This record gives sequence, C-alpha cells and structure tokens, in this order.
Amino acid sequence: MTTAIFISLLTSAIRLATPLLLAALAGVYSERSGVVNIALEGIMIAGAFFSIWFTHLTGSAWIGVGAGIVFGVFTSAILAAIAINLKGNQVIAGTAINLLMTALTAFLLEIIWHRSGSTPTAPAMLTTNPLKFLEGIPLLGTFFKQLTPFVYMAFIMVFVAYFTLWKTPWGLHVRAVGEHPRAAETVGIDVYKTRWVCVLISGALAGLAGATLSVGTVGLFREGMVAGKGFIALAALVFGKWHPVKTMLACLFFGLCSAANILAQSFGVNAPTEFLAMIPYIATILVLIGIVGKAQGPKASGEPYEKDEK
Amino acid sequence: MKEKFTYVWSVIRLPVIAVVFGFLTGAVCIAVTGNNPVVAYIALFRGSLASIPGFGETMYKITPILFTGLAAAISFRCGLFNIGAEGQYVVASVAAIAISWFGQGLPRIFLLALILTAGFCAGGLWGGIAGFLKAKRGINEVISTIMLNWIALYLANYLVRIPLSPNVRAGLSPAGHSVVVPEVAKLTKLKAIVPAFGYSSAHTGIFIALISAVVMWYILFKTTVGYEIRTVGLNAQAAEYGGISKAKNTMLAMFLSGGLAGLGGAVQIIGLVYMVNQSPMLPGYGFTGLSVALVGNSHPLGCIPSALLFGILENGSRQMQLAGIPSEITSIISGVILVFIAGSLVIKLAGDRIKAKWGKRAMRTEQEGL
Amino acid sequence: MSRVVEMKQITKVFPGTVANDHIDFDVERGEIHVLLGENGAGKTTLMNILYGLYKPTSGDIYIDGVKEEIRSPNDAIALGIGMVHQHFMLVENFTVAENIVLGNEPSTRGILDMEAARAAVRDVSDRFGLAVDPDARIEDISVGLAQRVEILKALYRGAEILIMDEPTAVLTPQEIDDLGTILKNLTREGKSIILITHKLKEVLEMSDRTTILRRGAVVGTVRTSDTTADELAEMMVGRQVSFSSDKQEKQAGNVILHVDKLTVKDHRGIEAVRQVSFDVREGEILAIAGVDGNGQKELVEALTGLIATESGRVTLCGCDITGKDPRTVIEAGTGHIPEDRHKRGLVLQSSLFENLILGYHYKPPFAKHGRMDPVKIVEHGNRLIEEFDVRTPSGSVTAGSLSGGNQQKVIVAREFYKDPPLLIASQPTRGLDVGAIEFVHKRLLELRDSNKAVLLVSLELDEVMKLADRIAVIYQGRIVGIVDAADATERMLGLMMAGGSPEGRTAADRTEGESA
Amino acid sequence: GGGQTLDGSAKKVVMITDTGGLGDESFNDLAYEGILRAAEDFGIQYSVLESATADDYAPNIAAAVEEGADLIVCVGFLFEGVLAEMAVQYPDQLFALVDAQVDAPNVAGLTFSEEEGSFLVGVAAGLMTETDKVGYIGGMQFPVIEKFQYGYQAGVKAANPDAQVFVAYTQSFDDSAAGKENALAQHNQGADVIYHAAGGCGIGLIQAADEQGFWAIGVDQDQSSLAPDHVLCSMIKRVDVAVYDAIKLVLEDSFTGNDIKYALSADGVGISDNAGNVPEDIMEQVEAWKAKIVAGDFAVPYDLDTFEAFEVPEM
Ligand SMILES: Nc1ncnc2c1ncn2[C@@H]1O[C@H](COP(=O)(O)OP(=O)(O)OP(=O)(O)O)[C@@H](O)[C@H]1O
Ligand SMILES: Nc1ncnc2c1ncn2[C@@H]1O[C@H](COP(=O)(O)OP(=O)(O)OP(=O)(O)O)[C@@H](O)[C@H]1O
Ligand SMILES: [Mg+2]
Ligand SMILES: [Mg+2]
Repeated sequence: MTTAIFISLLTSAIRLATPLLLAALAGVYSERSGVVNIALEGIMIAGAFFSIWFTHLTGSAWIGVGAGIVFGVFTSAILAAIAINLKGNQVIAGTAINLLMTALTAFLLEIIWHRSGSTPTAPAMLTTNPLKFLEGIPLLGTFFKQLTPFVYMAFIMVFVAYFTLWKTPWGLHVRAVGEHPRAAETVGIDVYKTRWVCVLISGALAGLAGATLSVGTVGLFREGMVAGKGFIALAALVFGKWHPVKTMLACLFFGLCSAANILAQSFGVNAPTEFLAMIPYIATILVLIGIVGKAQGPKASGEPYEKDEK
Repeated sequence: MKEKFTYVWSVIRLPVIAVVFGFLTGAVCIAVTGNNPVVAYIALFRGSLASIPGFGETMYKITPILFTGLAAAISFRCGLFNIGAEGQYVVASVAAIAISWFGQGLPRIFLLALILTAGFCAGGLWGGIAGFLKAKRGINEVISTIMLNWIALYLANYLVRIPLSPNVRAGLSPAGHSVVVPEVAKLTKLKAIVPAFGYSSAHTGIFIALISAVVMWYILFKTTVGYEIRTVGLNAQAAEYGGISKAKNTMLAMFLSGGLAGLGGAVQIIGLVYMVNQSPMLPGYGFTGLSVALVGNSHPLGCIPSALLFGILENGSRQMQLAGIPSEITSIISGVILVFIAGSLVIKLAGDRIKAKWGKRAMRTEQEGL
Repeated sequence: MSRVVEMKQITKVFPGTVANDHIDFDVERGEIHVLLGENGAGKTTLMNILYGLYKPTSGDIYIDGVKEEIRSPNDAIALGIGMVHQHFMLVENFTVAENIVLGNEPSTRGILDMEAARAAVRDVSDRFGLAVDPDARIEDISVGLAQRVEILKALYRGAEILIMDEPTAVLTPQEIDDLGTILKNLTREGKSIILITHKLKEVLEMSDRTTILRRGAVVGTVRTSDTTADELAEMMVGRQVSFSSDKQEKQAGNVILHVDKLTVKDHRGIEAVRQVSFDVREGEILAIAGVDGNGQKELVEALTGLIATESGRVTLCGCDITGKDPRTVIEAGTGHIPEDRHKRGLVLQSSLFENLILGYHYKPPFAKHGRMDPVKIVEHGNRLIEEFDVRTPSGSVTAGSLSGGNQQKVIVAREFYKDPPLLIASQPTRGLDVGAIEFVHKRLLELRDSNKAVLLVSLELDEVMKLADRIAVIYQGRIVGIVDAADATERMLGLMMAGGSPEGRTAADRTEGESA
Repeated sequence: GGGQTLDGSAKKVVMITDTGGLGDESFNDLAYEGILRAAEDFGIQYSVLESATADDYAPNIAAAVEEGADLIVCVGFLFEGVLAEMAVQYPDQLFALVDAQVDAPNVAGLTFSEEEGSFLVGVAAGLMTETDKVGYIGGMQFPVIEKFQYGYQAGVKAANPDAQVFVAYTQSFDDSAAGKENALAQHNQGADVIYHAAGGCGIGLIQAADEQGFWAIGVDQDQSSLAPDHVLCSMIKRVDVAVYDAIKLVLEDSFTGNDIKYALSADGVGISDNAGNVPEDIMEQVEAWKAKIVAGDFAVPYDLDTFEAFEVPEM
C-alpha cells in the first residue's frame, strides 16, 4: 500500500511537472539569449489549441503535437520580431501575446466549432505510456505505466537543453549573447540570429508544453486550461537559476507539492481545502528563503540589443 | 499653435497608430464572424462614449485598472516587476469588506477613511512581503509575487467562505459571497450627484483613482522619495553610492505599489461590488494594470489615457456582445494594440516613411509653386 | 615598409556630430602607431570603422593595398584585424579560455572541446609570453589580466593588425612596462599595432609614429622620435599645456580621517583589506598607490559605507563612521569620486541636472520637506556645467550621452560642490585627456590648499607623485609603508608596490618579524 | 413546445452568465440551451452577456435593462447579492435567477434540489463499487457545490454504509489537468466510482476513468458521450427546462416572480444513463430511493450539519 501510494505520488508529481518543465525550458532558451519570455502562457495556449485542432483535422495526435509546436514557433516569432528587430519592450510584447492568444483561441473555437468553452474530444490523444516494455519491470512497472510520452520528452529535453547550451559552441554563443551581446558581436557572432533561433526554440517547447495539457491529458482544448502554468514556469525558471537541470528540480519540487496537496485531500486530511491548495506556493517561497544566494539572470536579459547603426 | 500640435502629436502618435491597427484587425475578425464591423464599432463607441451613462460605465471600468496601472508603473520605476497586483488587490478587497462590516457603527467619513487606509495597508503589506523578500533575501519579485497571488486568492476564498460568510455569521441561506458592505460604507454613485449618469454604475471611486494618479506623479517626480525610487530603478549601485538605500526603496516601492493595487481593491468593493465572491480565478486587473502602465510609459499621468483606452474597450465589449459579436473580439483588439505598441518601431518607421513621402510632395509643390 | 592599413577620407556623421571628418590614416607593417586626441576627438569612432562596427558615411579602406569593404567584425577578423576595446568586451562569468575562443571554438563533432581550447590558449599565451590561467573567471581577475585576455583573444584569431583603445588607462606602471614589452615583441613578429592613448609619456616611449586628431579631423602625423611631449600636447588641444604642478609647501593640520586596523572582505568573502591603519589630515593629500586589485576598491568602498567592514575602526572628524551606511558617511563630511563612473558615479539615463545633485538631493536648497525645487536644481546644474566646463548641449540631456571625459567632469563637479572636509578620489582622471587632467589636478590641489583632506587612490605613479604629500603603498590588502612624497622615487614606489618595504625588506619579511 | 404556439418575436431575453461564461459545461451552457430552445419554438430575440469578473454583474444587468429586455436571466447563485439590489432599482423589470432566490416580487428564483439528484447517483456509486471506496471531486467549495457533495455522500451511505468517500476540491472549474490528477489520486487510493461537480475539471476525471477503467459519474447534463464505456451515469439538472419555462411564462404574461424549486419530484433533477451502464438491479434500487424522496419520506442532507444529522432511513 505505501509503495503504491508513493509511486502514485511520484508519477502524479512528474505528470504535473511535465508541462511546467517544458515551458520553463522554453524560458531557459529564450532568456539565456537575452529575451525575457513573459509570453510562455500565451504560447502554451496556442500549443494546446492548435494541437487539438490538427488532431481533429488529421486524426493523428502526433501530427497534432507537431502542429502545436509549429504554432508555438509562429507565436514566438511575434515576440522575436518585436524584441529583437524592433527593439520593443519585451514585457509588453509578452503581455500582448498572452492576451492575444487567449482571445484568438476562444475566437477560433467559436468560428470552427460554433461553441465556446471547449472543443469536442479529439479522435486521438497521447495519454498512455508509449514504452510498454518498461511496464514489465517489477515494482517500477507500475511507475512507468502511469507516464505519458510527454514526460519522456520533457526529461529528454532537459538533457538536450543542458547539452546544447553548455556543451556546444552554439550554446557558448547563446550564453555570451545573453550576457554581453556587444562582446559577442565583436567576435563575429550574429546577435540577432542567435536570439531569433533561441526564441523560436522557446516557442517550440512552450507549444509542446501546451500540447501536453490538451493532447497529453484530456484530449480536448478548454479555455482556461493553461490556468497560469506559464507563469509558474516562469517562476520555476528563476528558481532554477536559468539552468536546465536546476529548473527541472524546481519544477519537480513544485509538482511534488501539488501532488502532495492532491494526495492530502484524498487521504481526507482535515484542513480547509484552500489551505491545502496553498501548499505548493508557500513551500516555494519557504524554500527560496532557505536558499542562500541571489538568482542572477543573464545580464542582458530584457535589454533590446542595438546593433550600431551602420 | 502648430508647434504645440506637432509636439502633442509626436507624443501620442505611437499609441494612436497602434489603436488604429488594433481596430483594423478587429474589423477583420468581426467580418469573419459574419457581422458588419461598422455596426460593431458604432455599438462599441456608442456604449462607451456616446452617452453620459455609457461614459459612466467606461469610468467604472477605468477605476480598478487605473489603480493597478499605477501600481505597476511605480514598481517599474523602481526597477521591479510587480506581477502581484492581482493578489494585492484581492487581499485588500477582503480587508475592506471586513472593516466595513465590523466598523458599521462608525461615522461615515471616518469609516470610509478607515476602509481606504485598510485597503492600502493590506495591499501594501502583501506587496511589501515581496519587497522584503527581495531586499533582505534577494528573492526575485517575479517568483514571490506570482506565488503570493495564488496564496492571496485561496486565503480570500477561505475567509469569504467561513469567517466573513453571512450564512456562517447569521445562519442565512448559503451564499458564495462575503457579507455585504453596509449602506453607510458605500461610495456615492455618480448618478446620485448628477442624475444624467442614469443607469451607469460609476461611482466617486474614479476621483480617488485620478487623485491617486496625480499624487503618484507628484511623489515620483517632485519629491525626494520619488527621486530615490527612480534612481534605484535606473542604477541601484549609483543610488547606493549617493546614499540612497536600495533595500529601503525596494520595500517602499513594493509597499506603495501594493498599496495602490490595494486601494483599487477597496474602492472597487465599496464603490461597485459591495462584496467579495468566492472565485476560482484572480480578477485579472493586475495583468491589465501591467498593460496600462506599459502603454502609459510607466508615467502616472500617462496611465490615465491608457486606462481610458482599455476601459473603453472593455466596456465597449458589452455593447458588441449585445449586438451579437463575441466578446473575444475586444480582447483581440487590445492584444493587437499592445503588439503594435511593443513593436512601436514599426510604427515609427512607417510614420517616417510616410512623412518622407509627404515631405517630398510638399517640396515638389513648393518647387512647382516657384 | 609596406602600408598594411590605409584609411582614406573617412567621414562619419552621427546625428548632430561629425565624429570623423575626412580622415586620412595609415599604418605600416611592424610599427606601433599612436592615435592621440582629446576626449571626443573621434579616435574610437575611427577604429570602430576599421573594425567593422560602424559603417563610414564616406571614405575607403585599403588593407595590404587592397580596397576592402569591412561590414562586420567578422570581415575585420578575416582580414587579420583584432581590436582590444576601450571597455572590455569580455563575458564576465565566462572563463578566460571561453572568452578567448568565443566565436571560434574548437569542437569535435559539434561538441565543444574545452580541453583543446585550454591547450590553444596555453599555446598562444606561451608563444607571446602572456601568462594567464585559462580556467579563471573574468569577474575574478584583475583589469591587467583581463586586458591580456583581450590581447590573447585577438592573437588567437591570428590578428596581424592589433587595435588597442586606451589599453593603459587601467594599468599600473609595471603593467604598462610589461605591455610595452609585449607590444615590441609583437611588432618584432611583424604585427602592426594601433594604439589609442592619452598618456604622452607612453606615446614617446612606445610608438613609432603618432597621428593627432582634433574635433574629428587630422591635425597631423609625426614621427615620434622627432617630437616632444609639449609639442604633442599643443597639437592635441590647440594650446600650451602646463605639466609642472604649482604645489606649495604646506603644513598639515588636524587629523580628519583616522583608519585603525581596518579589515574588509570582498564579495567572495576573502580578506581584501587587512589591518590597514593611516590618517589623513587637513591640508594634505594622502595617496594610496598600488597595483590594481590590491584592495584599493574594497578599502574605498568600506570607507564610504558601500560594503561592510570586518573589523577595525574608522573615524571622520572625530565621529565613528565604522560600518555606517553611505548616507551617514556622506553627511559626516565625505566626498567621493568613484573609480567606476558608469557603475557607481552616474545614472546614465538621467539628466545631468538630476545627476548633479545625487547625494545631496534631499538637502536644501534642492529639497525642502521632501519636496524638490526644480528651479534651484536647474540653476545649480547650469552653474556647475559652466564652472567645470562640461561639454554638453544642455543640462537636460542624459549623462549617458556625454563622452567619457565629460561624464567624469560631471562627477568631479558634483563632489567638489559639496566642499567636504574629506574627499576620497578614486582614479579621478582615468580616461581623461590632458586638458581635463590638468583641470582636475588643479582643483584637487586647490582643495588641499583650502585646508581640506584628500585621499587619492590612483594607479598612476606620475599623478601620485605630482599631487600627494604623503604616499601609502598598498600590497595584497596591507599598507606596506607610508612615505613622504618629497622623499619618494618612482623606483622605490615601484618596489614597494611589488611588496617590498621602503627600507628594502619585503612585506613577507616584515609580517614574519611582527609575528615573531 | 406546447400545444398552442406562442409568438415571441417581439420579446427580448438577455442572459447574463456568471464568470464561468459560456462553455462551462454547466449551468451557463444549460441556461443557454433553454434560451435557444425558446428561440426556436417561439422566435424570441435574445442576446448573451458574459461577465468577465464578478464586478460586471451589476453593470451587465443595467445594460440589459437599458437594452429593453423583457426578461433578464441571471445565471448562477453569485448573482444573489447583486440582484437583491438591482431588483429594487428596476422594479418593473422581470428577472429569472438560476440557482438562488431573492426576496423580490419581480425576481423568480429557479433553484434545484441538487442534493436529491446527487443522492441517487450516490446510491448507484455505493452499489457499484467493488472496493468500497468512491470519490467526489468538486470545483470550489461553493455552498451549491457542497449540496452535490453531501447529497452524494448521503446516497453512498444509504446504499453502502461501509463505503468510504474521498472528497477533493480542485479550486478551479477549468484546470482539466488538476481534475485528472485528483481522479487518479483517488483511484490509486482504491476509488472505483468517482462523481464530480467541477465543470471543466470533470473532463479530466472522465478522461482518467476512460484510461484507467473505472467509473465516472457526470453532472448537470448526461456526459456519457464523453466516454460511453466509463461514464456510469450522470446527475442531471434541468436548468434548460427551468429557463425555457420562465420564458414561456413571460410570453404567456403569467410570469409572477414566484420562486420555483425544481426538485426530484418535478424531474428538475435526476439521474440519467444514456449509455445504459447501470445494471438493472441497481437501477431498481435507485428508483426505490427516488420514490421515497419524492414521497417526502426523508429529507436529503445538503450541508455539513444536515449530513451529520442524517440517519439512513429504513428501506
Ligand atoms: N554611436 C554614436 N552616436 C552618436 N554620437 C556618437 C556615437 N559614437 C560617438 N559619437 C560622438 O562622436 C564623437 C567622437 O567620439 P569618440 O568616441 O570617437 O571619441 P574618442 O576620441 O574616442 O574620445 P575618448 O578619448 O573620450 O575616448 C563624440 O562627440 C561622440 O559623442
Ligand atoms: N547613442 C549615443 N548618442 C550620443 N553619443 C553616444 C551614443 N552612444 C555612444 N555615444 C558616445 O560615443 C562615445 C564612445 O563611447 P565610449 O563608451 O567609447 O565612451 P568614451 O568617451 O570613449 O569613454 P571613456 O572616456 O570613459 O573611455 C562616447 O563619447 C559616448 O558618449
Ligand atoms: Mg574612445
Ligand atoms: Mg575614452
């Protein structure tokens, strides 16, 4: 009984952490290159919506996920254009995208299905463990059984992000661009291109995070289903000091606290449900108070880079 | 005269063009829904501006977002990003309800002052927590305010459900809202002063908001407190060198910021809603406030026209709905306006190109004239 | 000799400024060519054009006799041009090796090969005799080392033409000598060097030819061996400059600043200032001399309340200011010209008016009861701009839009206005042209003559010897010795700065002697 | 429609949603359905105002009055406080209020005995469970949502006194992922039948049931179409009927502002099983309990106090 509960707590934590993790990694890419991404929430909404729409259109959930990623990229291109080429205010741009995507998806829902609230259930979804052979492992089998393809993708992405940003020349360029773009430019690195690529990768990951919530959880899109997770991801990113592995730990921590709230309720813990719901948020603050050392983001993050007029 | 016009135009050009683009995009979306954009926009403006009651409705929409806009503006000026106006607003509304209920016996003026002070302090405290954590423990205010938003929401829901619930207090029929603000603590409706405001819900809270904007402007730009806050925002190290404490000003700015959001919550409660409902989500004013501040260039007075713009849109949305157009359209319009304001360089470039063309044409005409 | 660089009729117009006005400039292979000129003369702009950072409004560039279009630093690097920028272009939280290879990293199958990078760094640094630790982080190393890294960066990319924008502004005499040797070695290898500097002594010692710019135009190019410092100075500013100081003998008065066994830790928690004691009296200038990074920064920041002190006591005019906050220290009577004007001294996005009251913005007549008086503030600003000859279109422009020299004048003006009993001046003339230096020096001496105490922290021995009454030399956070300026020689100070005592014993000997 | 045809083309109905808005899979959608049906049958004009926040309730009502609505349908108990005031302000305006009552002559409160319907699905759950563990997921602890909970708990207790009921609130009506995680947690604890009153969160529950192979119980309308094999039954609440009836009364000029309670006895609430998943014998017992409630043999508890005082009556 206790192992079962432990495993269910763990899998629940991991599933809850998955969309946060993907979105937070999206933030890692874009902020490491110097572009603050407040738009994570909006891009997730776009990803969640378009992945469902394309699943409806094609009948394939994987194509749907692809579409979620592609539209995440499109959405982030708005941010990239404003933040990089137009040297606009990145926070306004992000806020605008959040507003726009909330409205646009609701609008399209109306146009396409003539209803509001949620789409019909998609003909396919990706909510079950893709690696069936893992389920055969004793004890751990039940653990793997409760994972979705997105869980694997998220954790692979942690590795990919760490590897690309810390172990490749390109990653060194990205981090240099985020810290000191002028220095990067003087050694011949194209600041704009590097930032564009990072913001688009960010869009792809946040789009995938959105698809996790729709295709990967309930098989439909619902207005409000992202429910502030983009902002929690933003917090996790800062909590994780803009580092993929630490960000993963931050997301897992948050997921674990949320799972603990849920588990506590199913145990019938006798406390007002509102107080239980506060657990993840209070715990995060307490942990932050306990952690010594400031979170220092990439220095040039949020600053538009002016190429010298030539 | 012409110079003055040129100056004013240079200041408002970007927002104006952004608004035009926003409405054009909106028109396309309206057309897609099979409606006539002209009809929709007439409805929008008729509802928001064309009549006194309509304008009154716009004013009640402006009131809370002007407060949260000011809250965001002052935090921006200190180099802080207060995403927490939502939570600060919520705690303050609960505080306002509690004071108005428990202080019913007090003289009206005194009670109102007490409620507003309580709202300001409650919001200020909630913001101050983030400020304190930032100043003393270096915790990024973005994280702490996001977390505090949710904590505020759940705390308010609990308080409304149990300690402040009328049915728990008086054994009445169940309700999802708190006790109601007693008559004595309600702000005066504008229609009670000027009957022309008719059906509108506008209340004297708008004046409190406008006064707050002016006071904030004064504090920020005319006092040493403002000088210090702005200096910390622009260069904290230079500020410290100049004997300006970063920690103190961070806390002060977060307190003021939270206080303004809180004042917004209190005013909204005693001016319009009269109770706090249990709610699954944050009211959203804090986020709109960010937009208001950003469009208003983080200037307290700039927040006024900016809040007016968002107020018109939000109120106009109701009229468009009555004309059968989905409410999302106005959100799309606001979003597009913001996109264009964020990317204001496009506008500038387009504007310059147009100007160049006109300039050439003007020159040609002159030459032809010669 | 062949001309490796030829810039013909280069003009660069910024909105409102002609930074370069039909400039002709050439460099021969293997020479060190100095670009000299006042602040804002257009030196940096010209070199940024050569390095592909700016596009000239008009004019042509020839490299090795071939006309080239240099559109970006990439083009410049490909043509064998390297640049060490005035403000270092190093990523602070990267290691030395990462900075050097950035943009040109060794990799195997797409994976960054840091081992190869370290090896390559060791290789170039050995070849040119520029020792660095490839794994040190930039934020942890001294300015002198950071500059080496910049040079190595260029050499690693195979630079044949090396542009150095004010490389000596931040270096100690020893480091400058080292740099001289390095540059000579490089020219021996056939590399050509363009050097921007304000220091005439260096110009005379190091260079083969000198081109002088004034207000964006070339005044002339001279063979250095045929000229003198006075001549160069005159060409530069267009008038005669006096180098001798008219320092009067003066009896020092009461103790103003008393520092007793002060110990301070730096941001990494290492003791940067150890048991330092000294006094500064009325009517004297006490200079702290030393190689950069020996605790000067921490000492000054601790004295002004910007960082915490570990132990010890500081009193100012008799009152204890140990560990007090900056405002208390300021109010007790301290003026402070900080060493980093962009970081501490100015709010670059604010107007000059606002910058010129920083530190006393809350006091009458600028503010009463918390309300600021714009009229008084503007009057005050205009007066200081006038008095200190700050070159600016008006006081309402942002401080960031001024040239470095003028920015420094703004700070100097503000701190002098306070007329404080104690002025702490940290590198007060860094980056200034000779005219401006002359001005600041004059004002510092005037302050001393009006019976104020001045603590001067400077890396430049010339300046120290010219201004100070007494000189304290700091080495690894300790005061190695305090000598009268009249008795001091450059050689003696140089020895002390390397840790030797004035009597010839080393600091290490002394510490042992004390502990025994 | 009824026998005779009413012409409503000159009448205008404005519906005002609560913050859930259209698409809440709950009372707002159902009320809208009632209006649509009335429009089809009588040709009335209608429009809908969605309230972005609770602060919009009063202004939306004012705007609707301005529009010259013949009937304003306010959906959701959150309108209670506001409407008490507005009804006085606009004494000639007719209002229908879904889910709450207001003491005013021009407001008809349309309320439902959710606890009775929930009692019936509770009985079904109690009889269906093989683990003696069942679950309940609520959106927020609104008093109305608690009626679902206690009615359900009473039903489970009546049918299966040994069964344990897990109760969870998601603090949301939209976060489907949270609904799913709560369902999975309860299922992992052994619950094999789970009921919800959580709007969009319930979709997560139904999805979880479909994947893990346990029973979900739908709410408000028959939700079996979402997962025909794993939605055991649904507790239906005929908000659509109530709204339709109210409009009809207006057209017939007989709208009085009297409150109307849609109880089990009037089929205002009930149990629905379009997919036919409830076994015959269990349905029979459910029907038996239904008869007892309709006959008024006992009162179904609707809050903590009444639940604690509740004694399972003799069958
Ligand atoms: N990007 C720019 N935009 C506008 N004006 C500029 C720009 N860069 C330089 N200037 C102006 O061009 C002139 C020359 O500047 P430059 O930096 O080349 O001077 P400098 O000789 O390097 O001075 P210093 O000795 O202070 O380093 C100055 O008046 C400066 O303000
Ligand atoms: N946007 C701008 N508008 C006007 N002047 C500018 C602008 N950007 C840079 N400058 C000027 O261009 C010059 C080059 O900048 P840089 O940072 O090299 O300053 P500097 O004067 O050489 O500084 P220092 O003397 O401290 O070494 C400076 O004079 C600076 O004031
Ligand atoms: Mg320069
Ligand atoms: Mg300079």
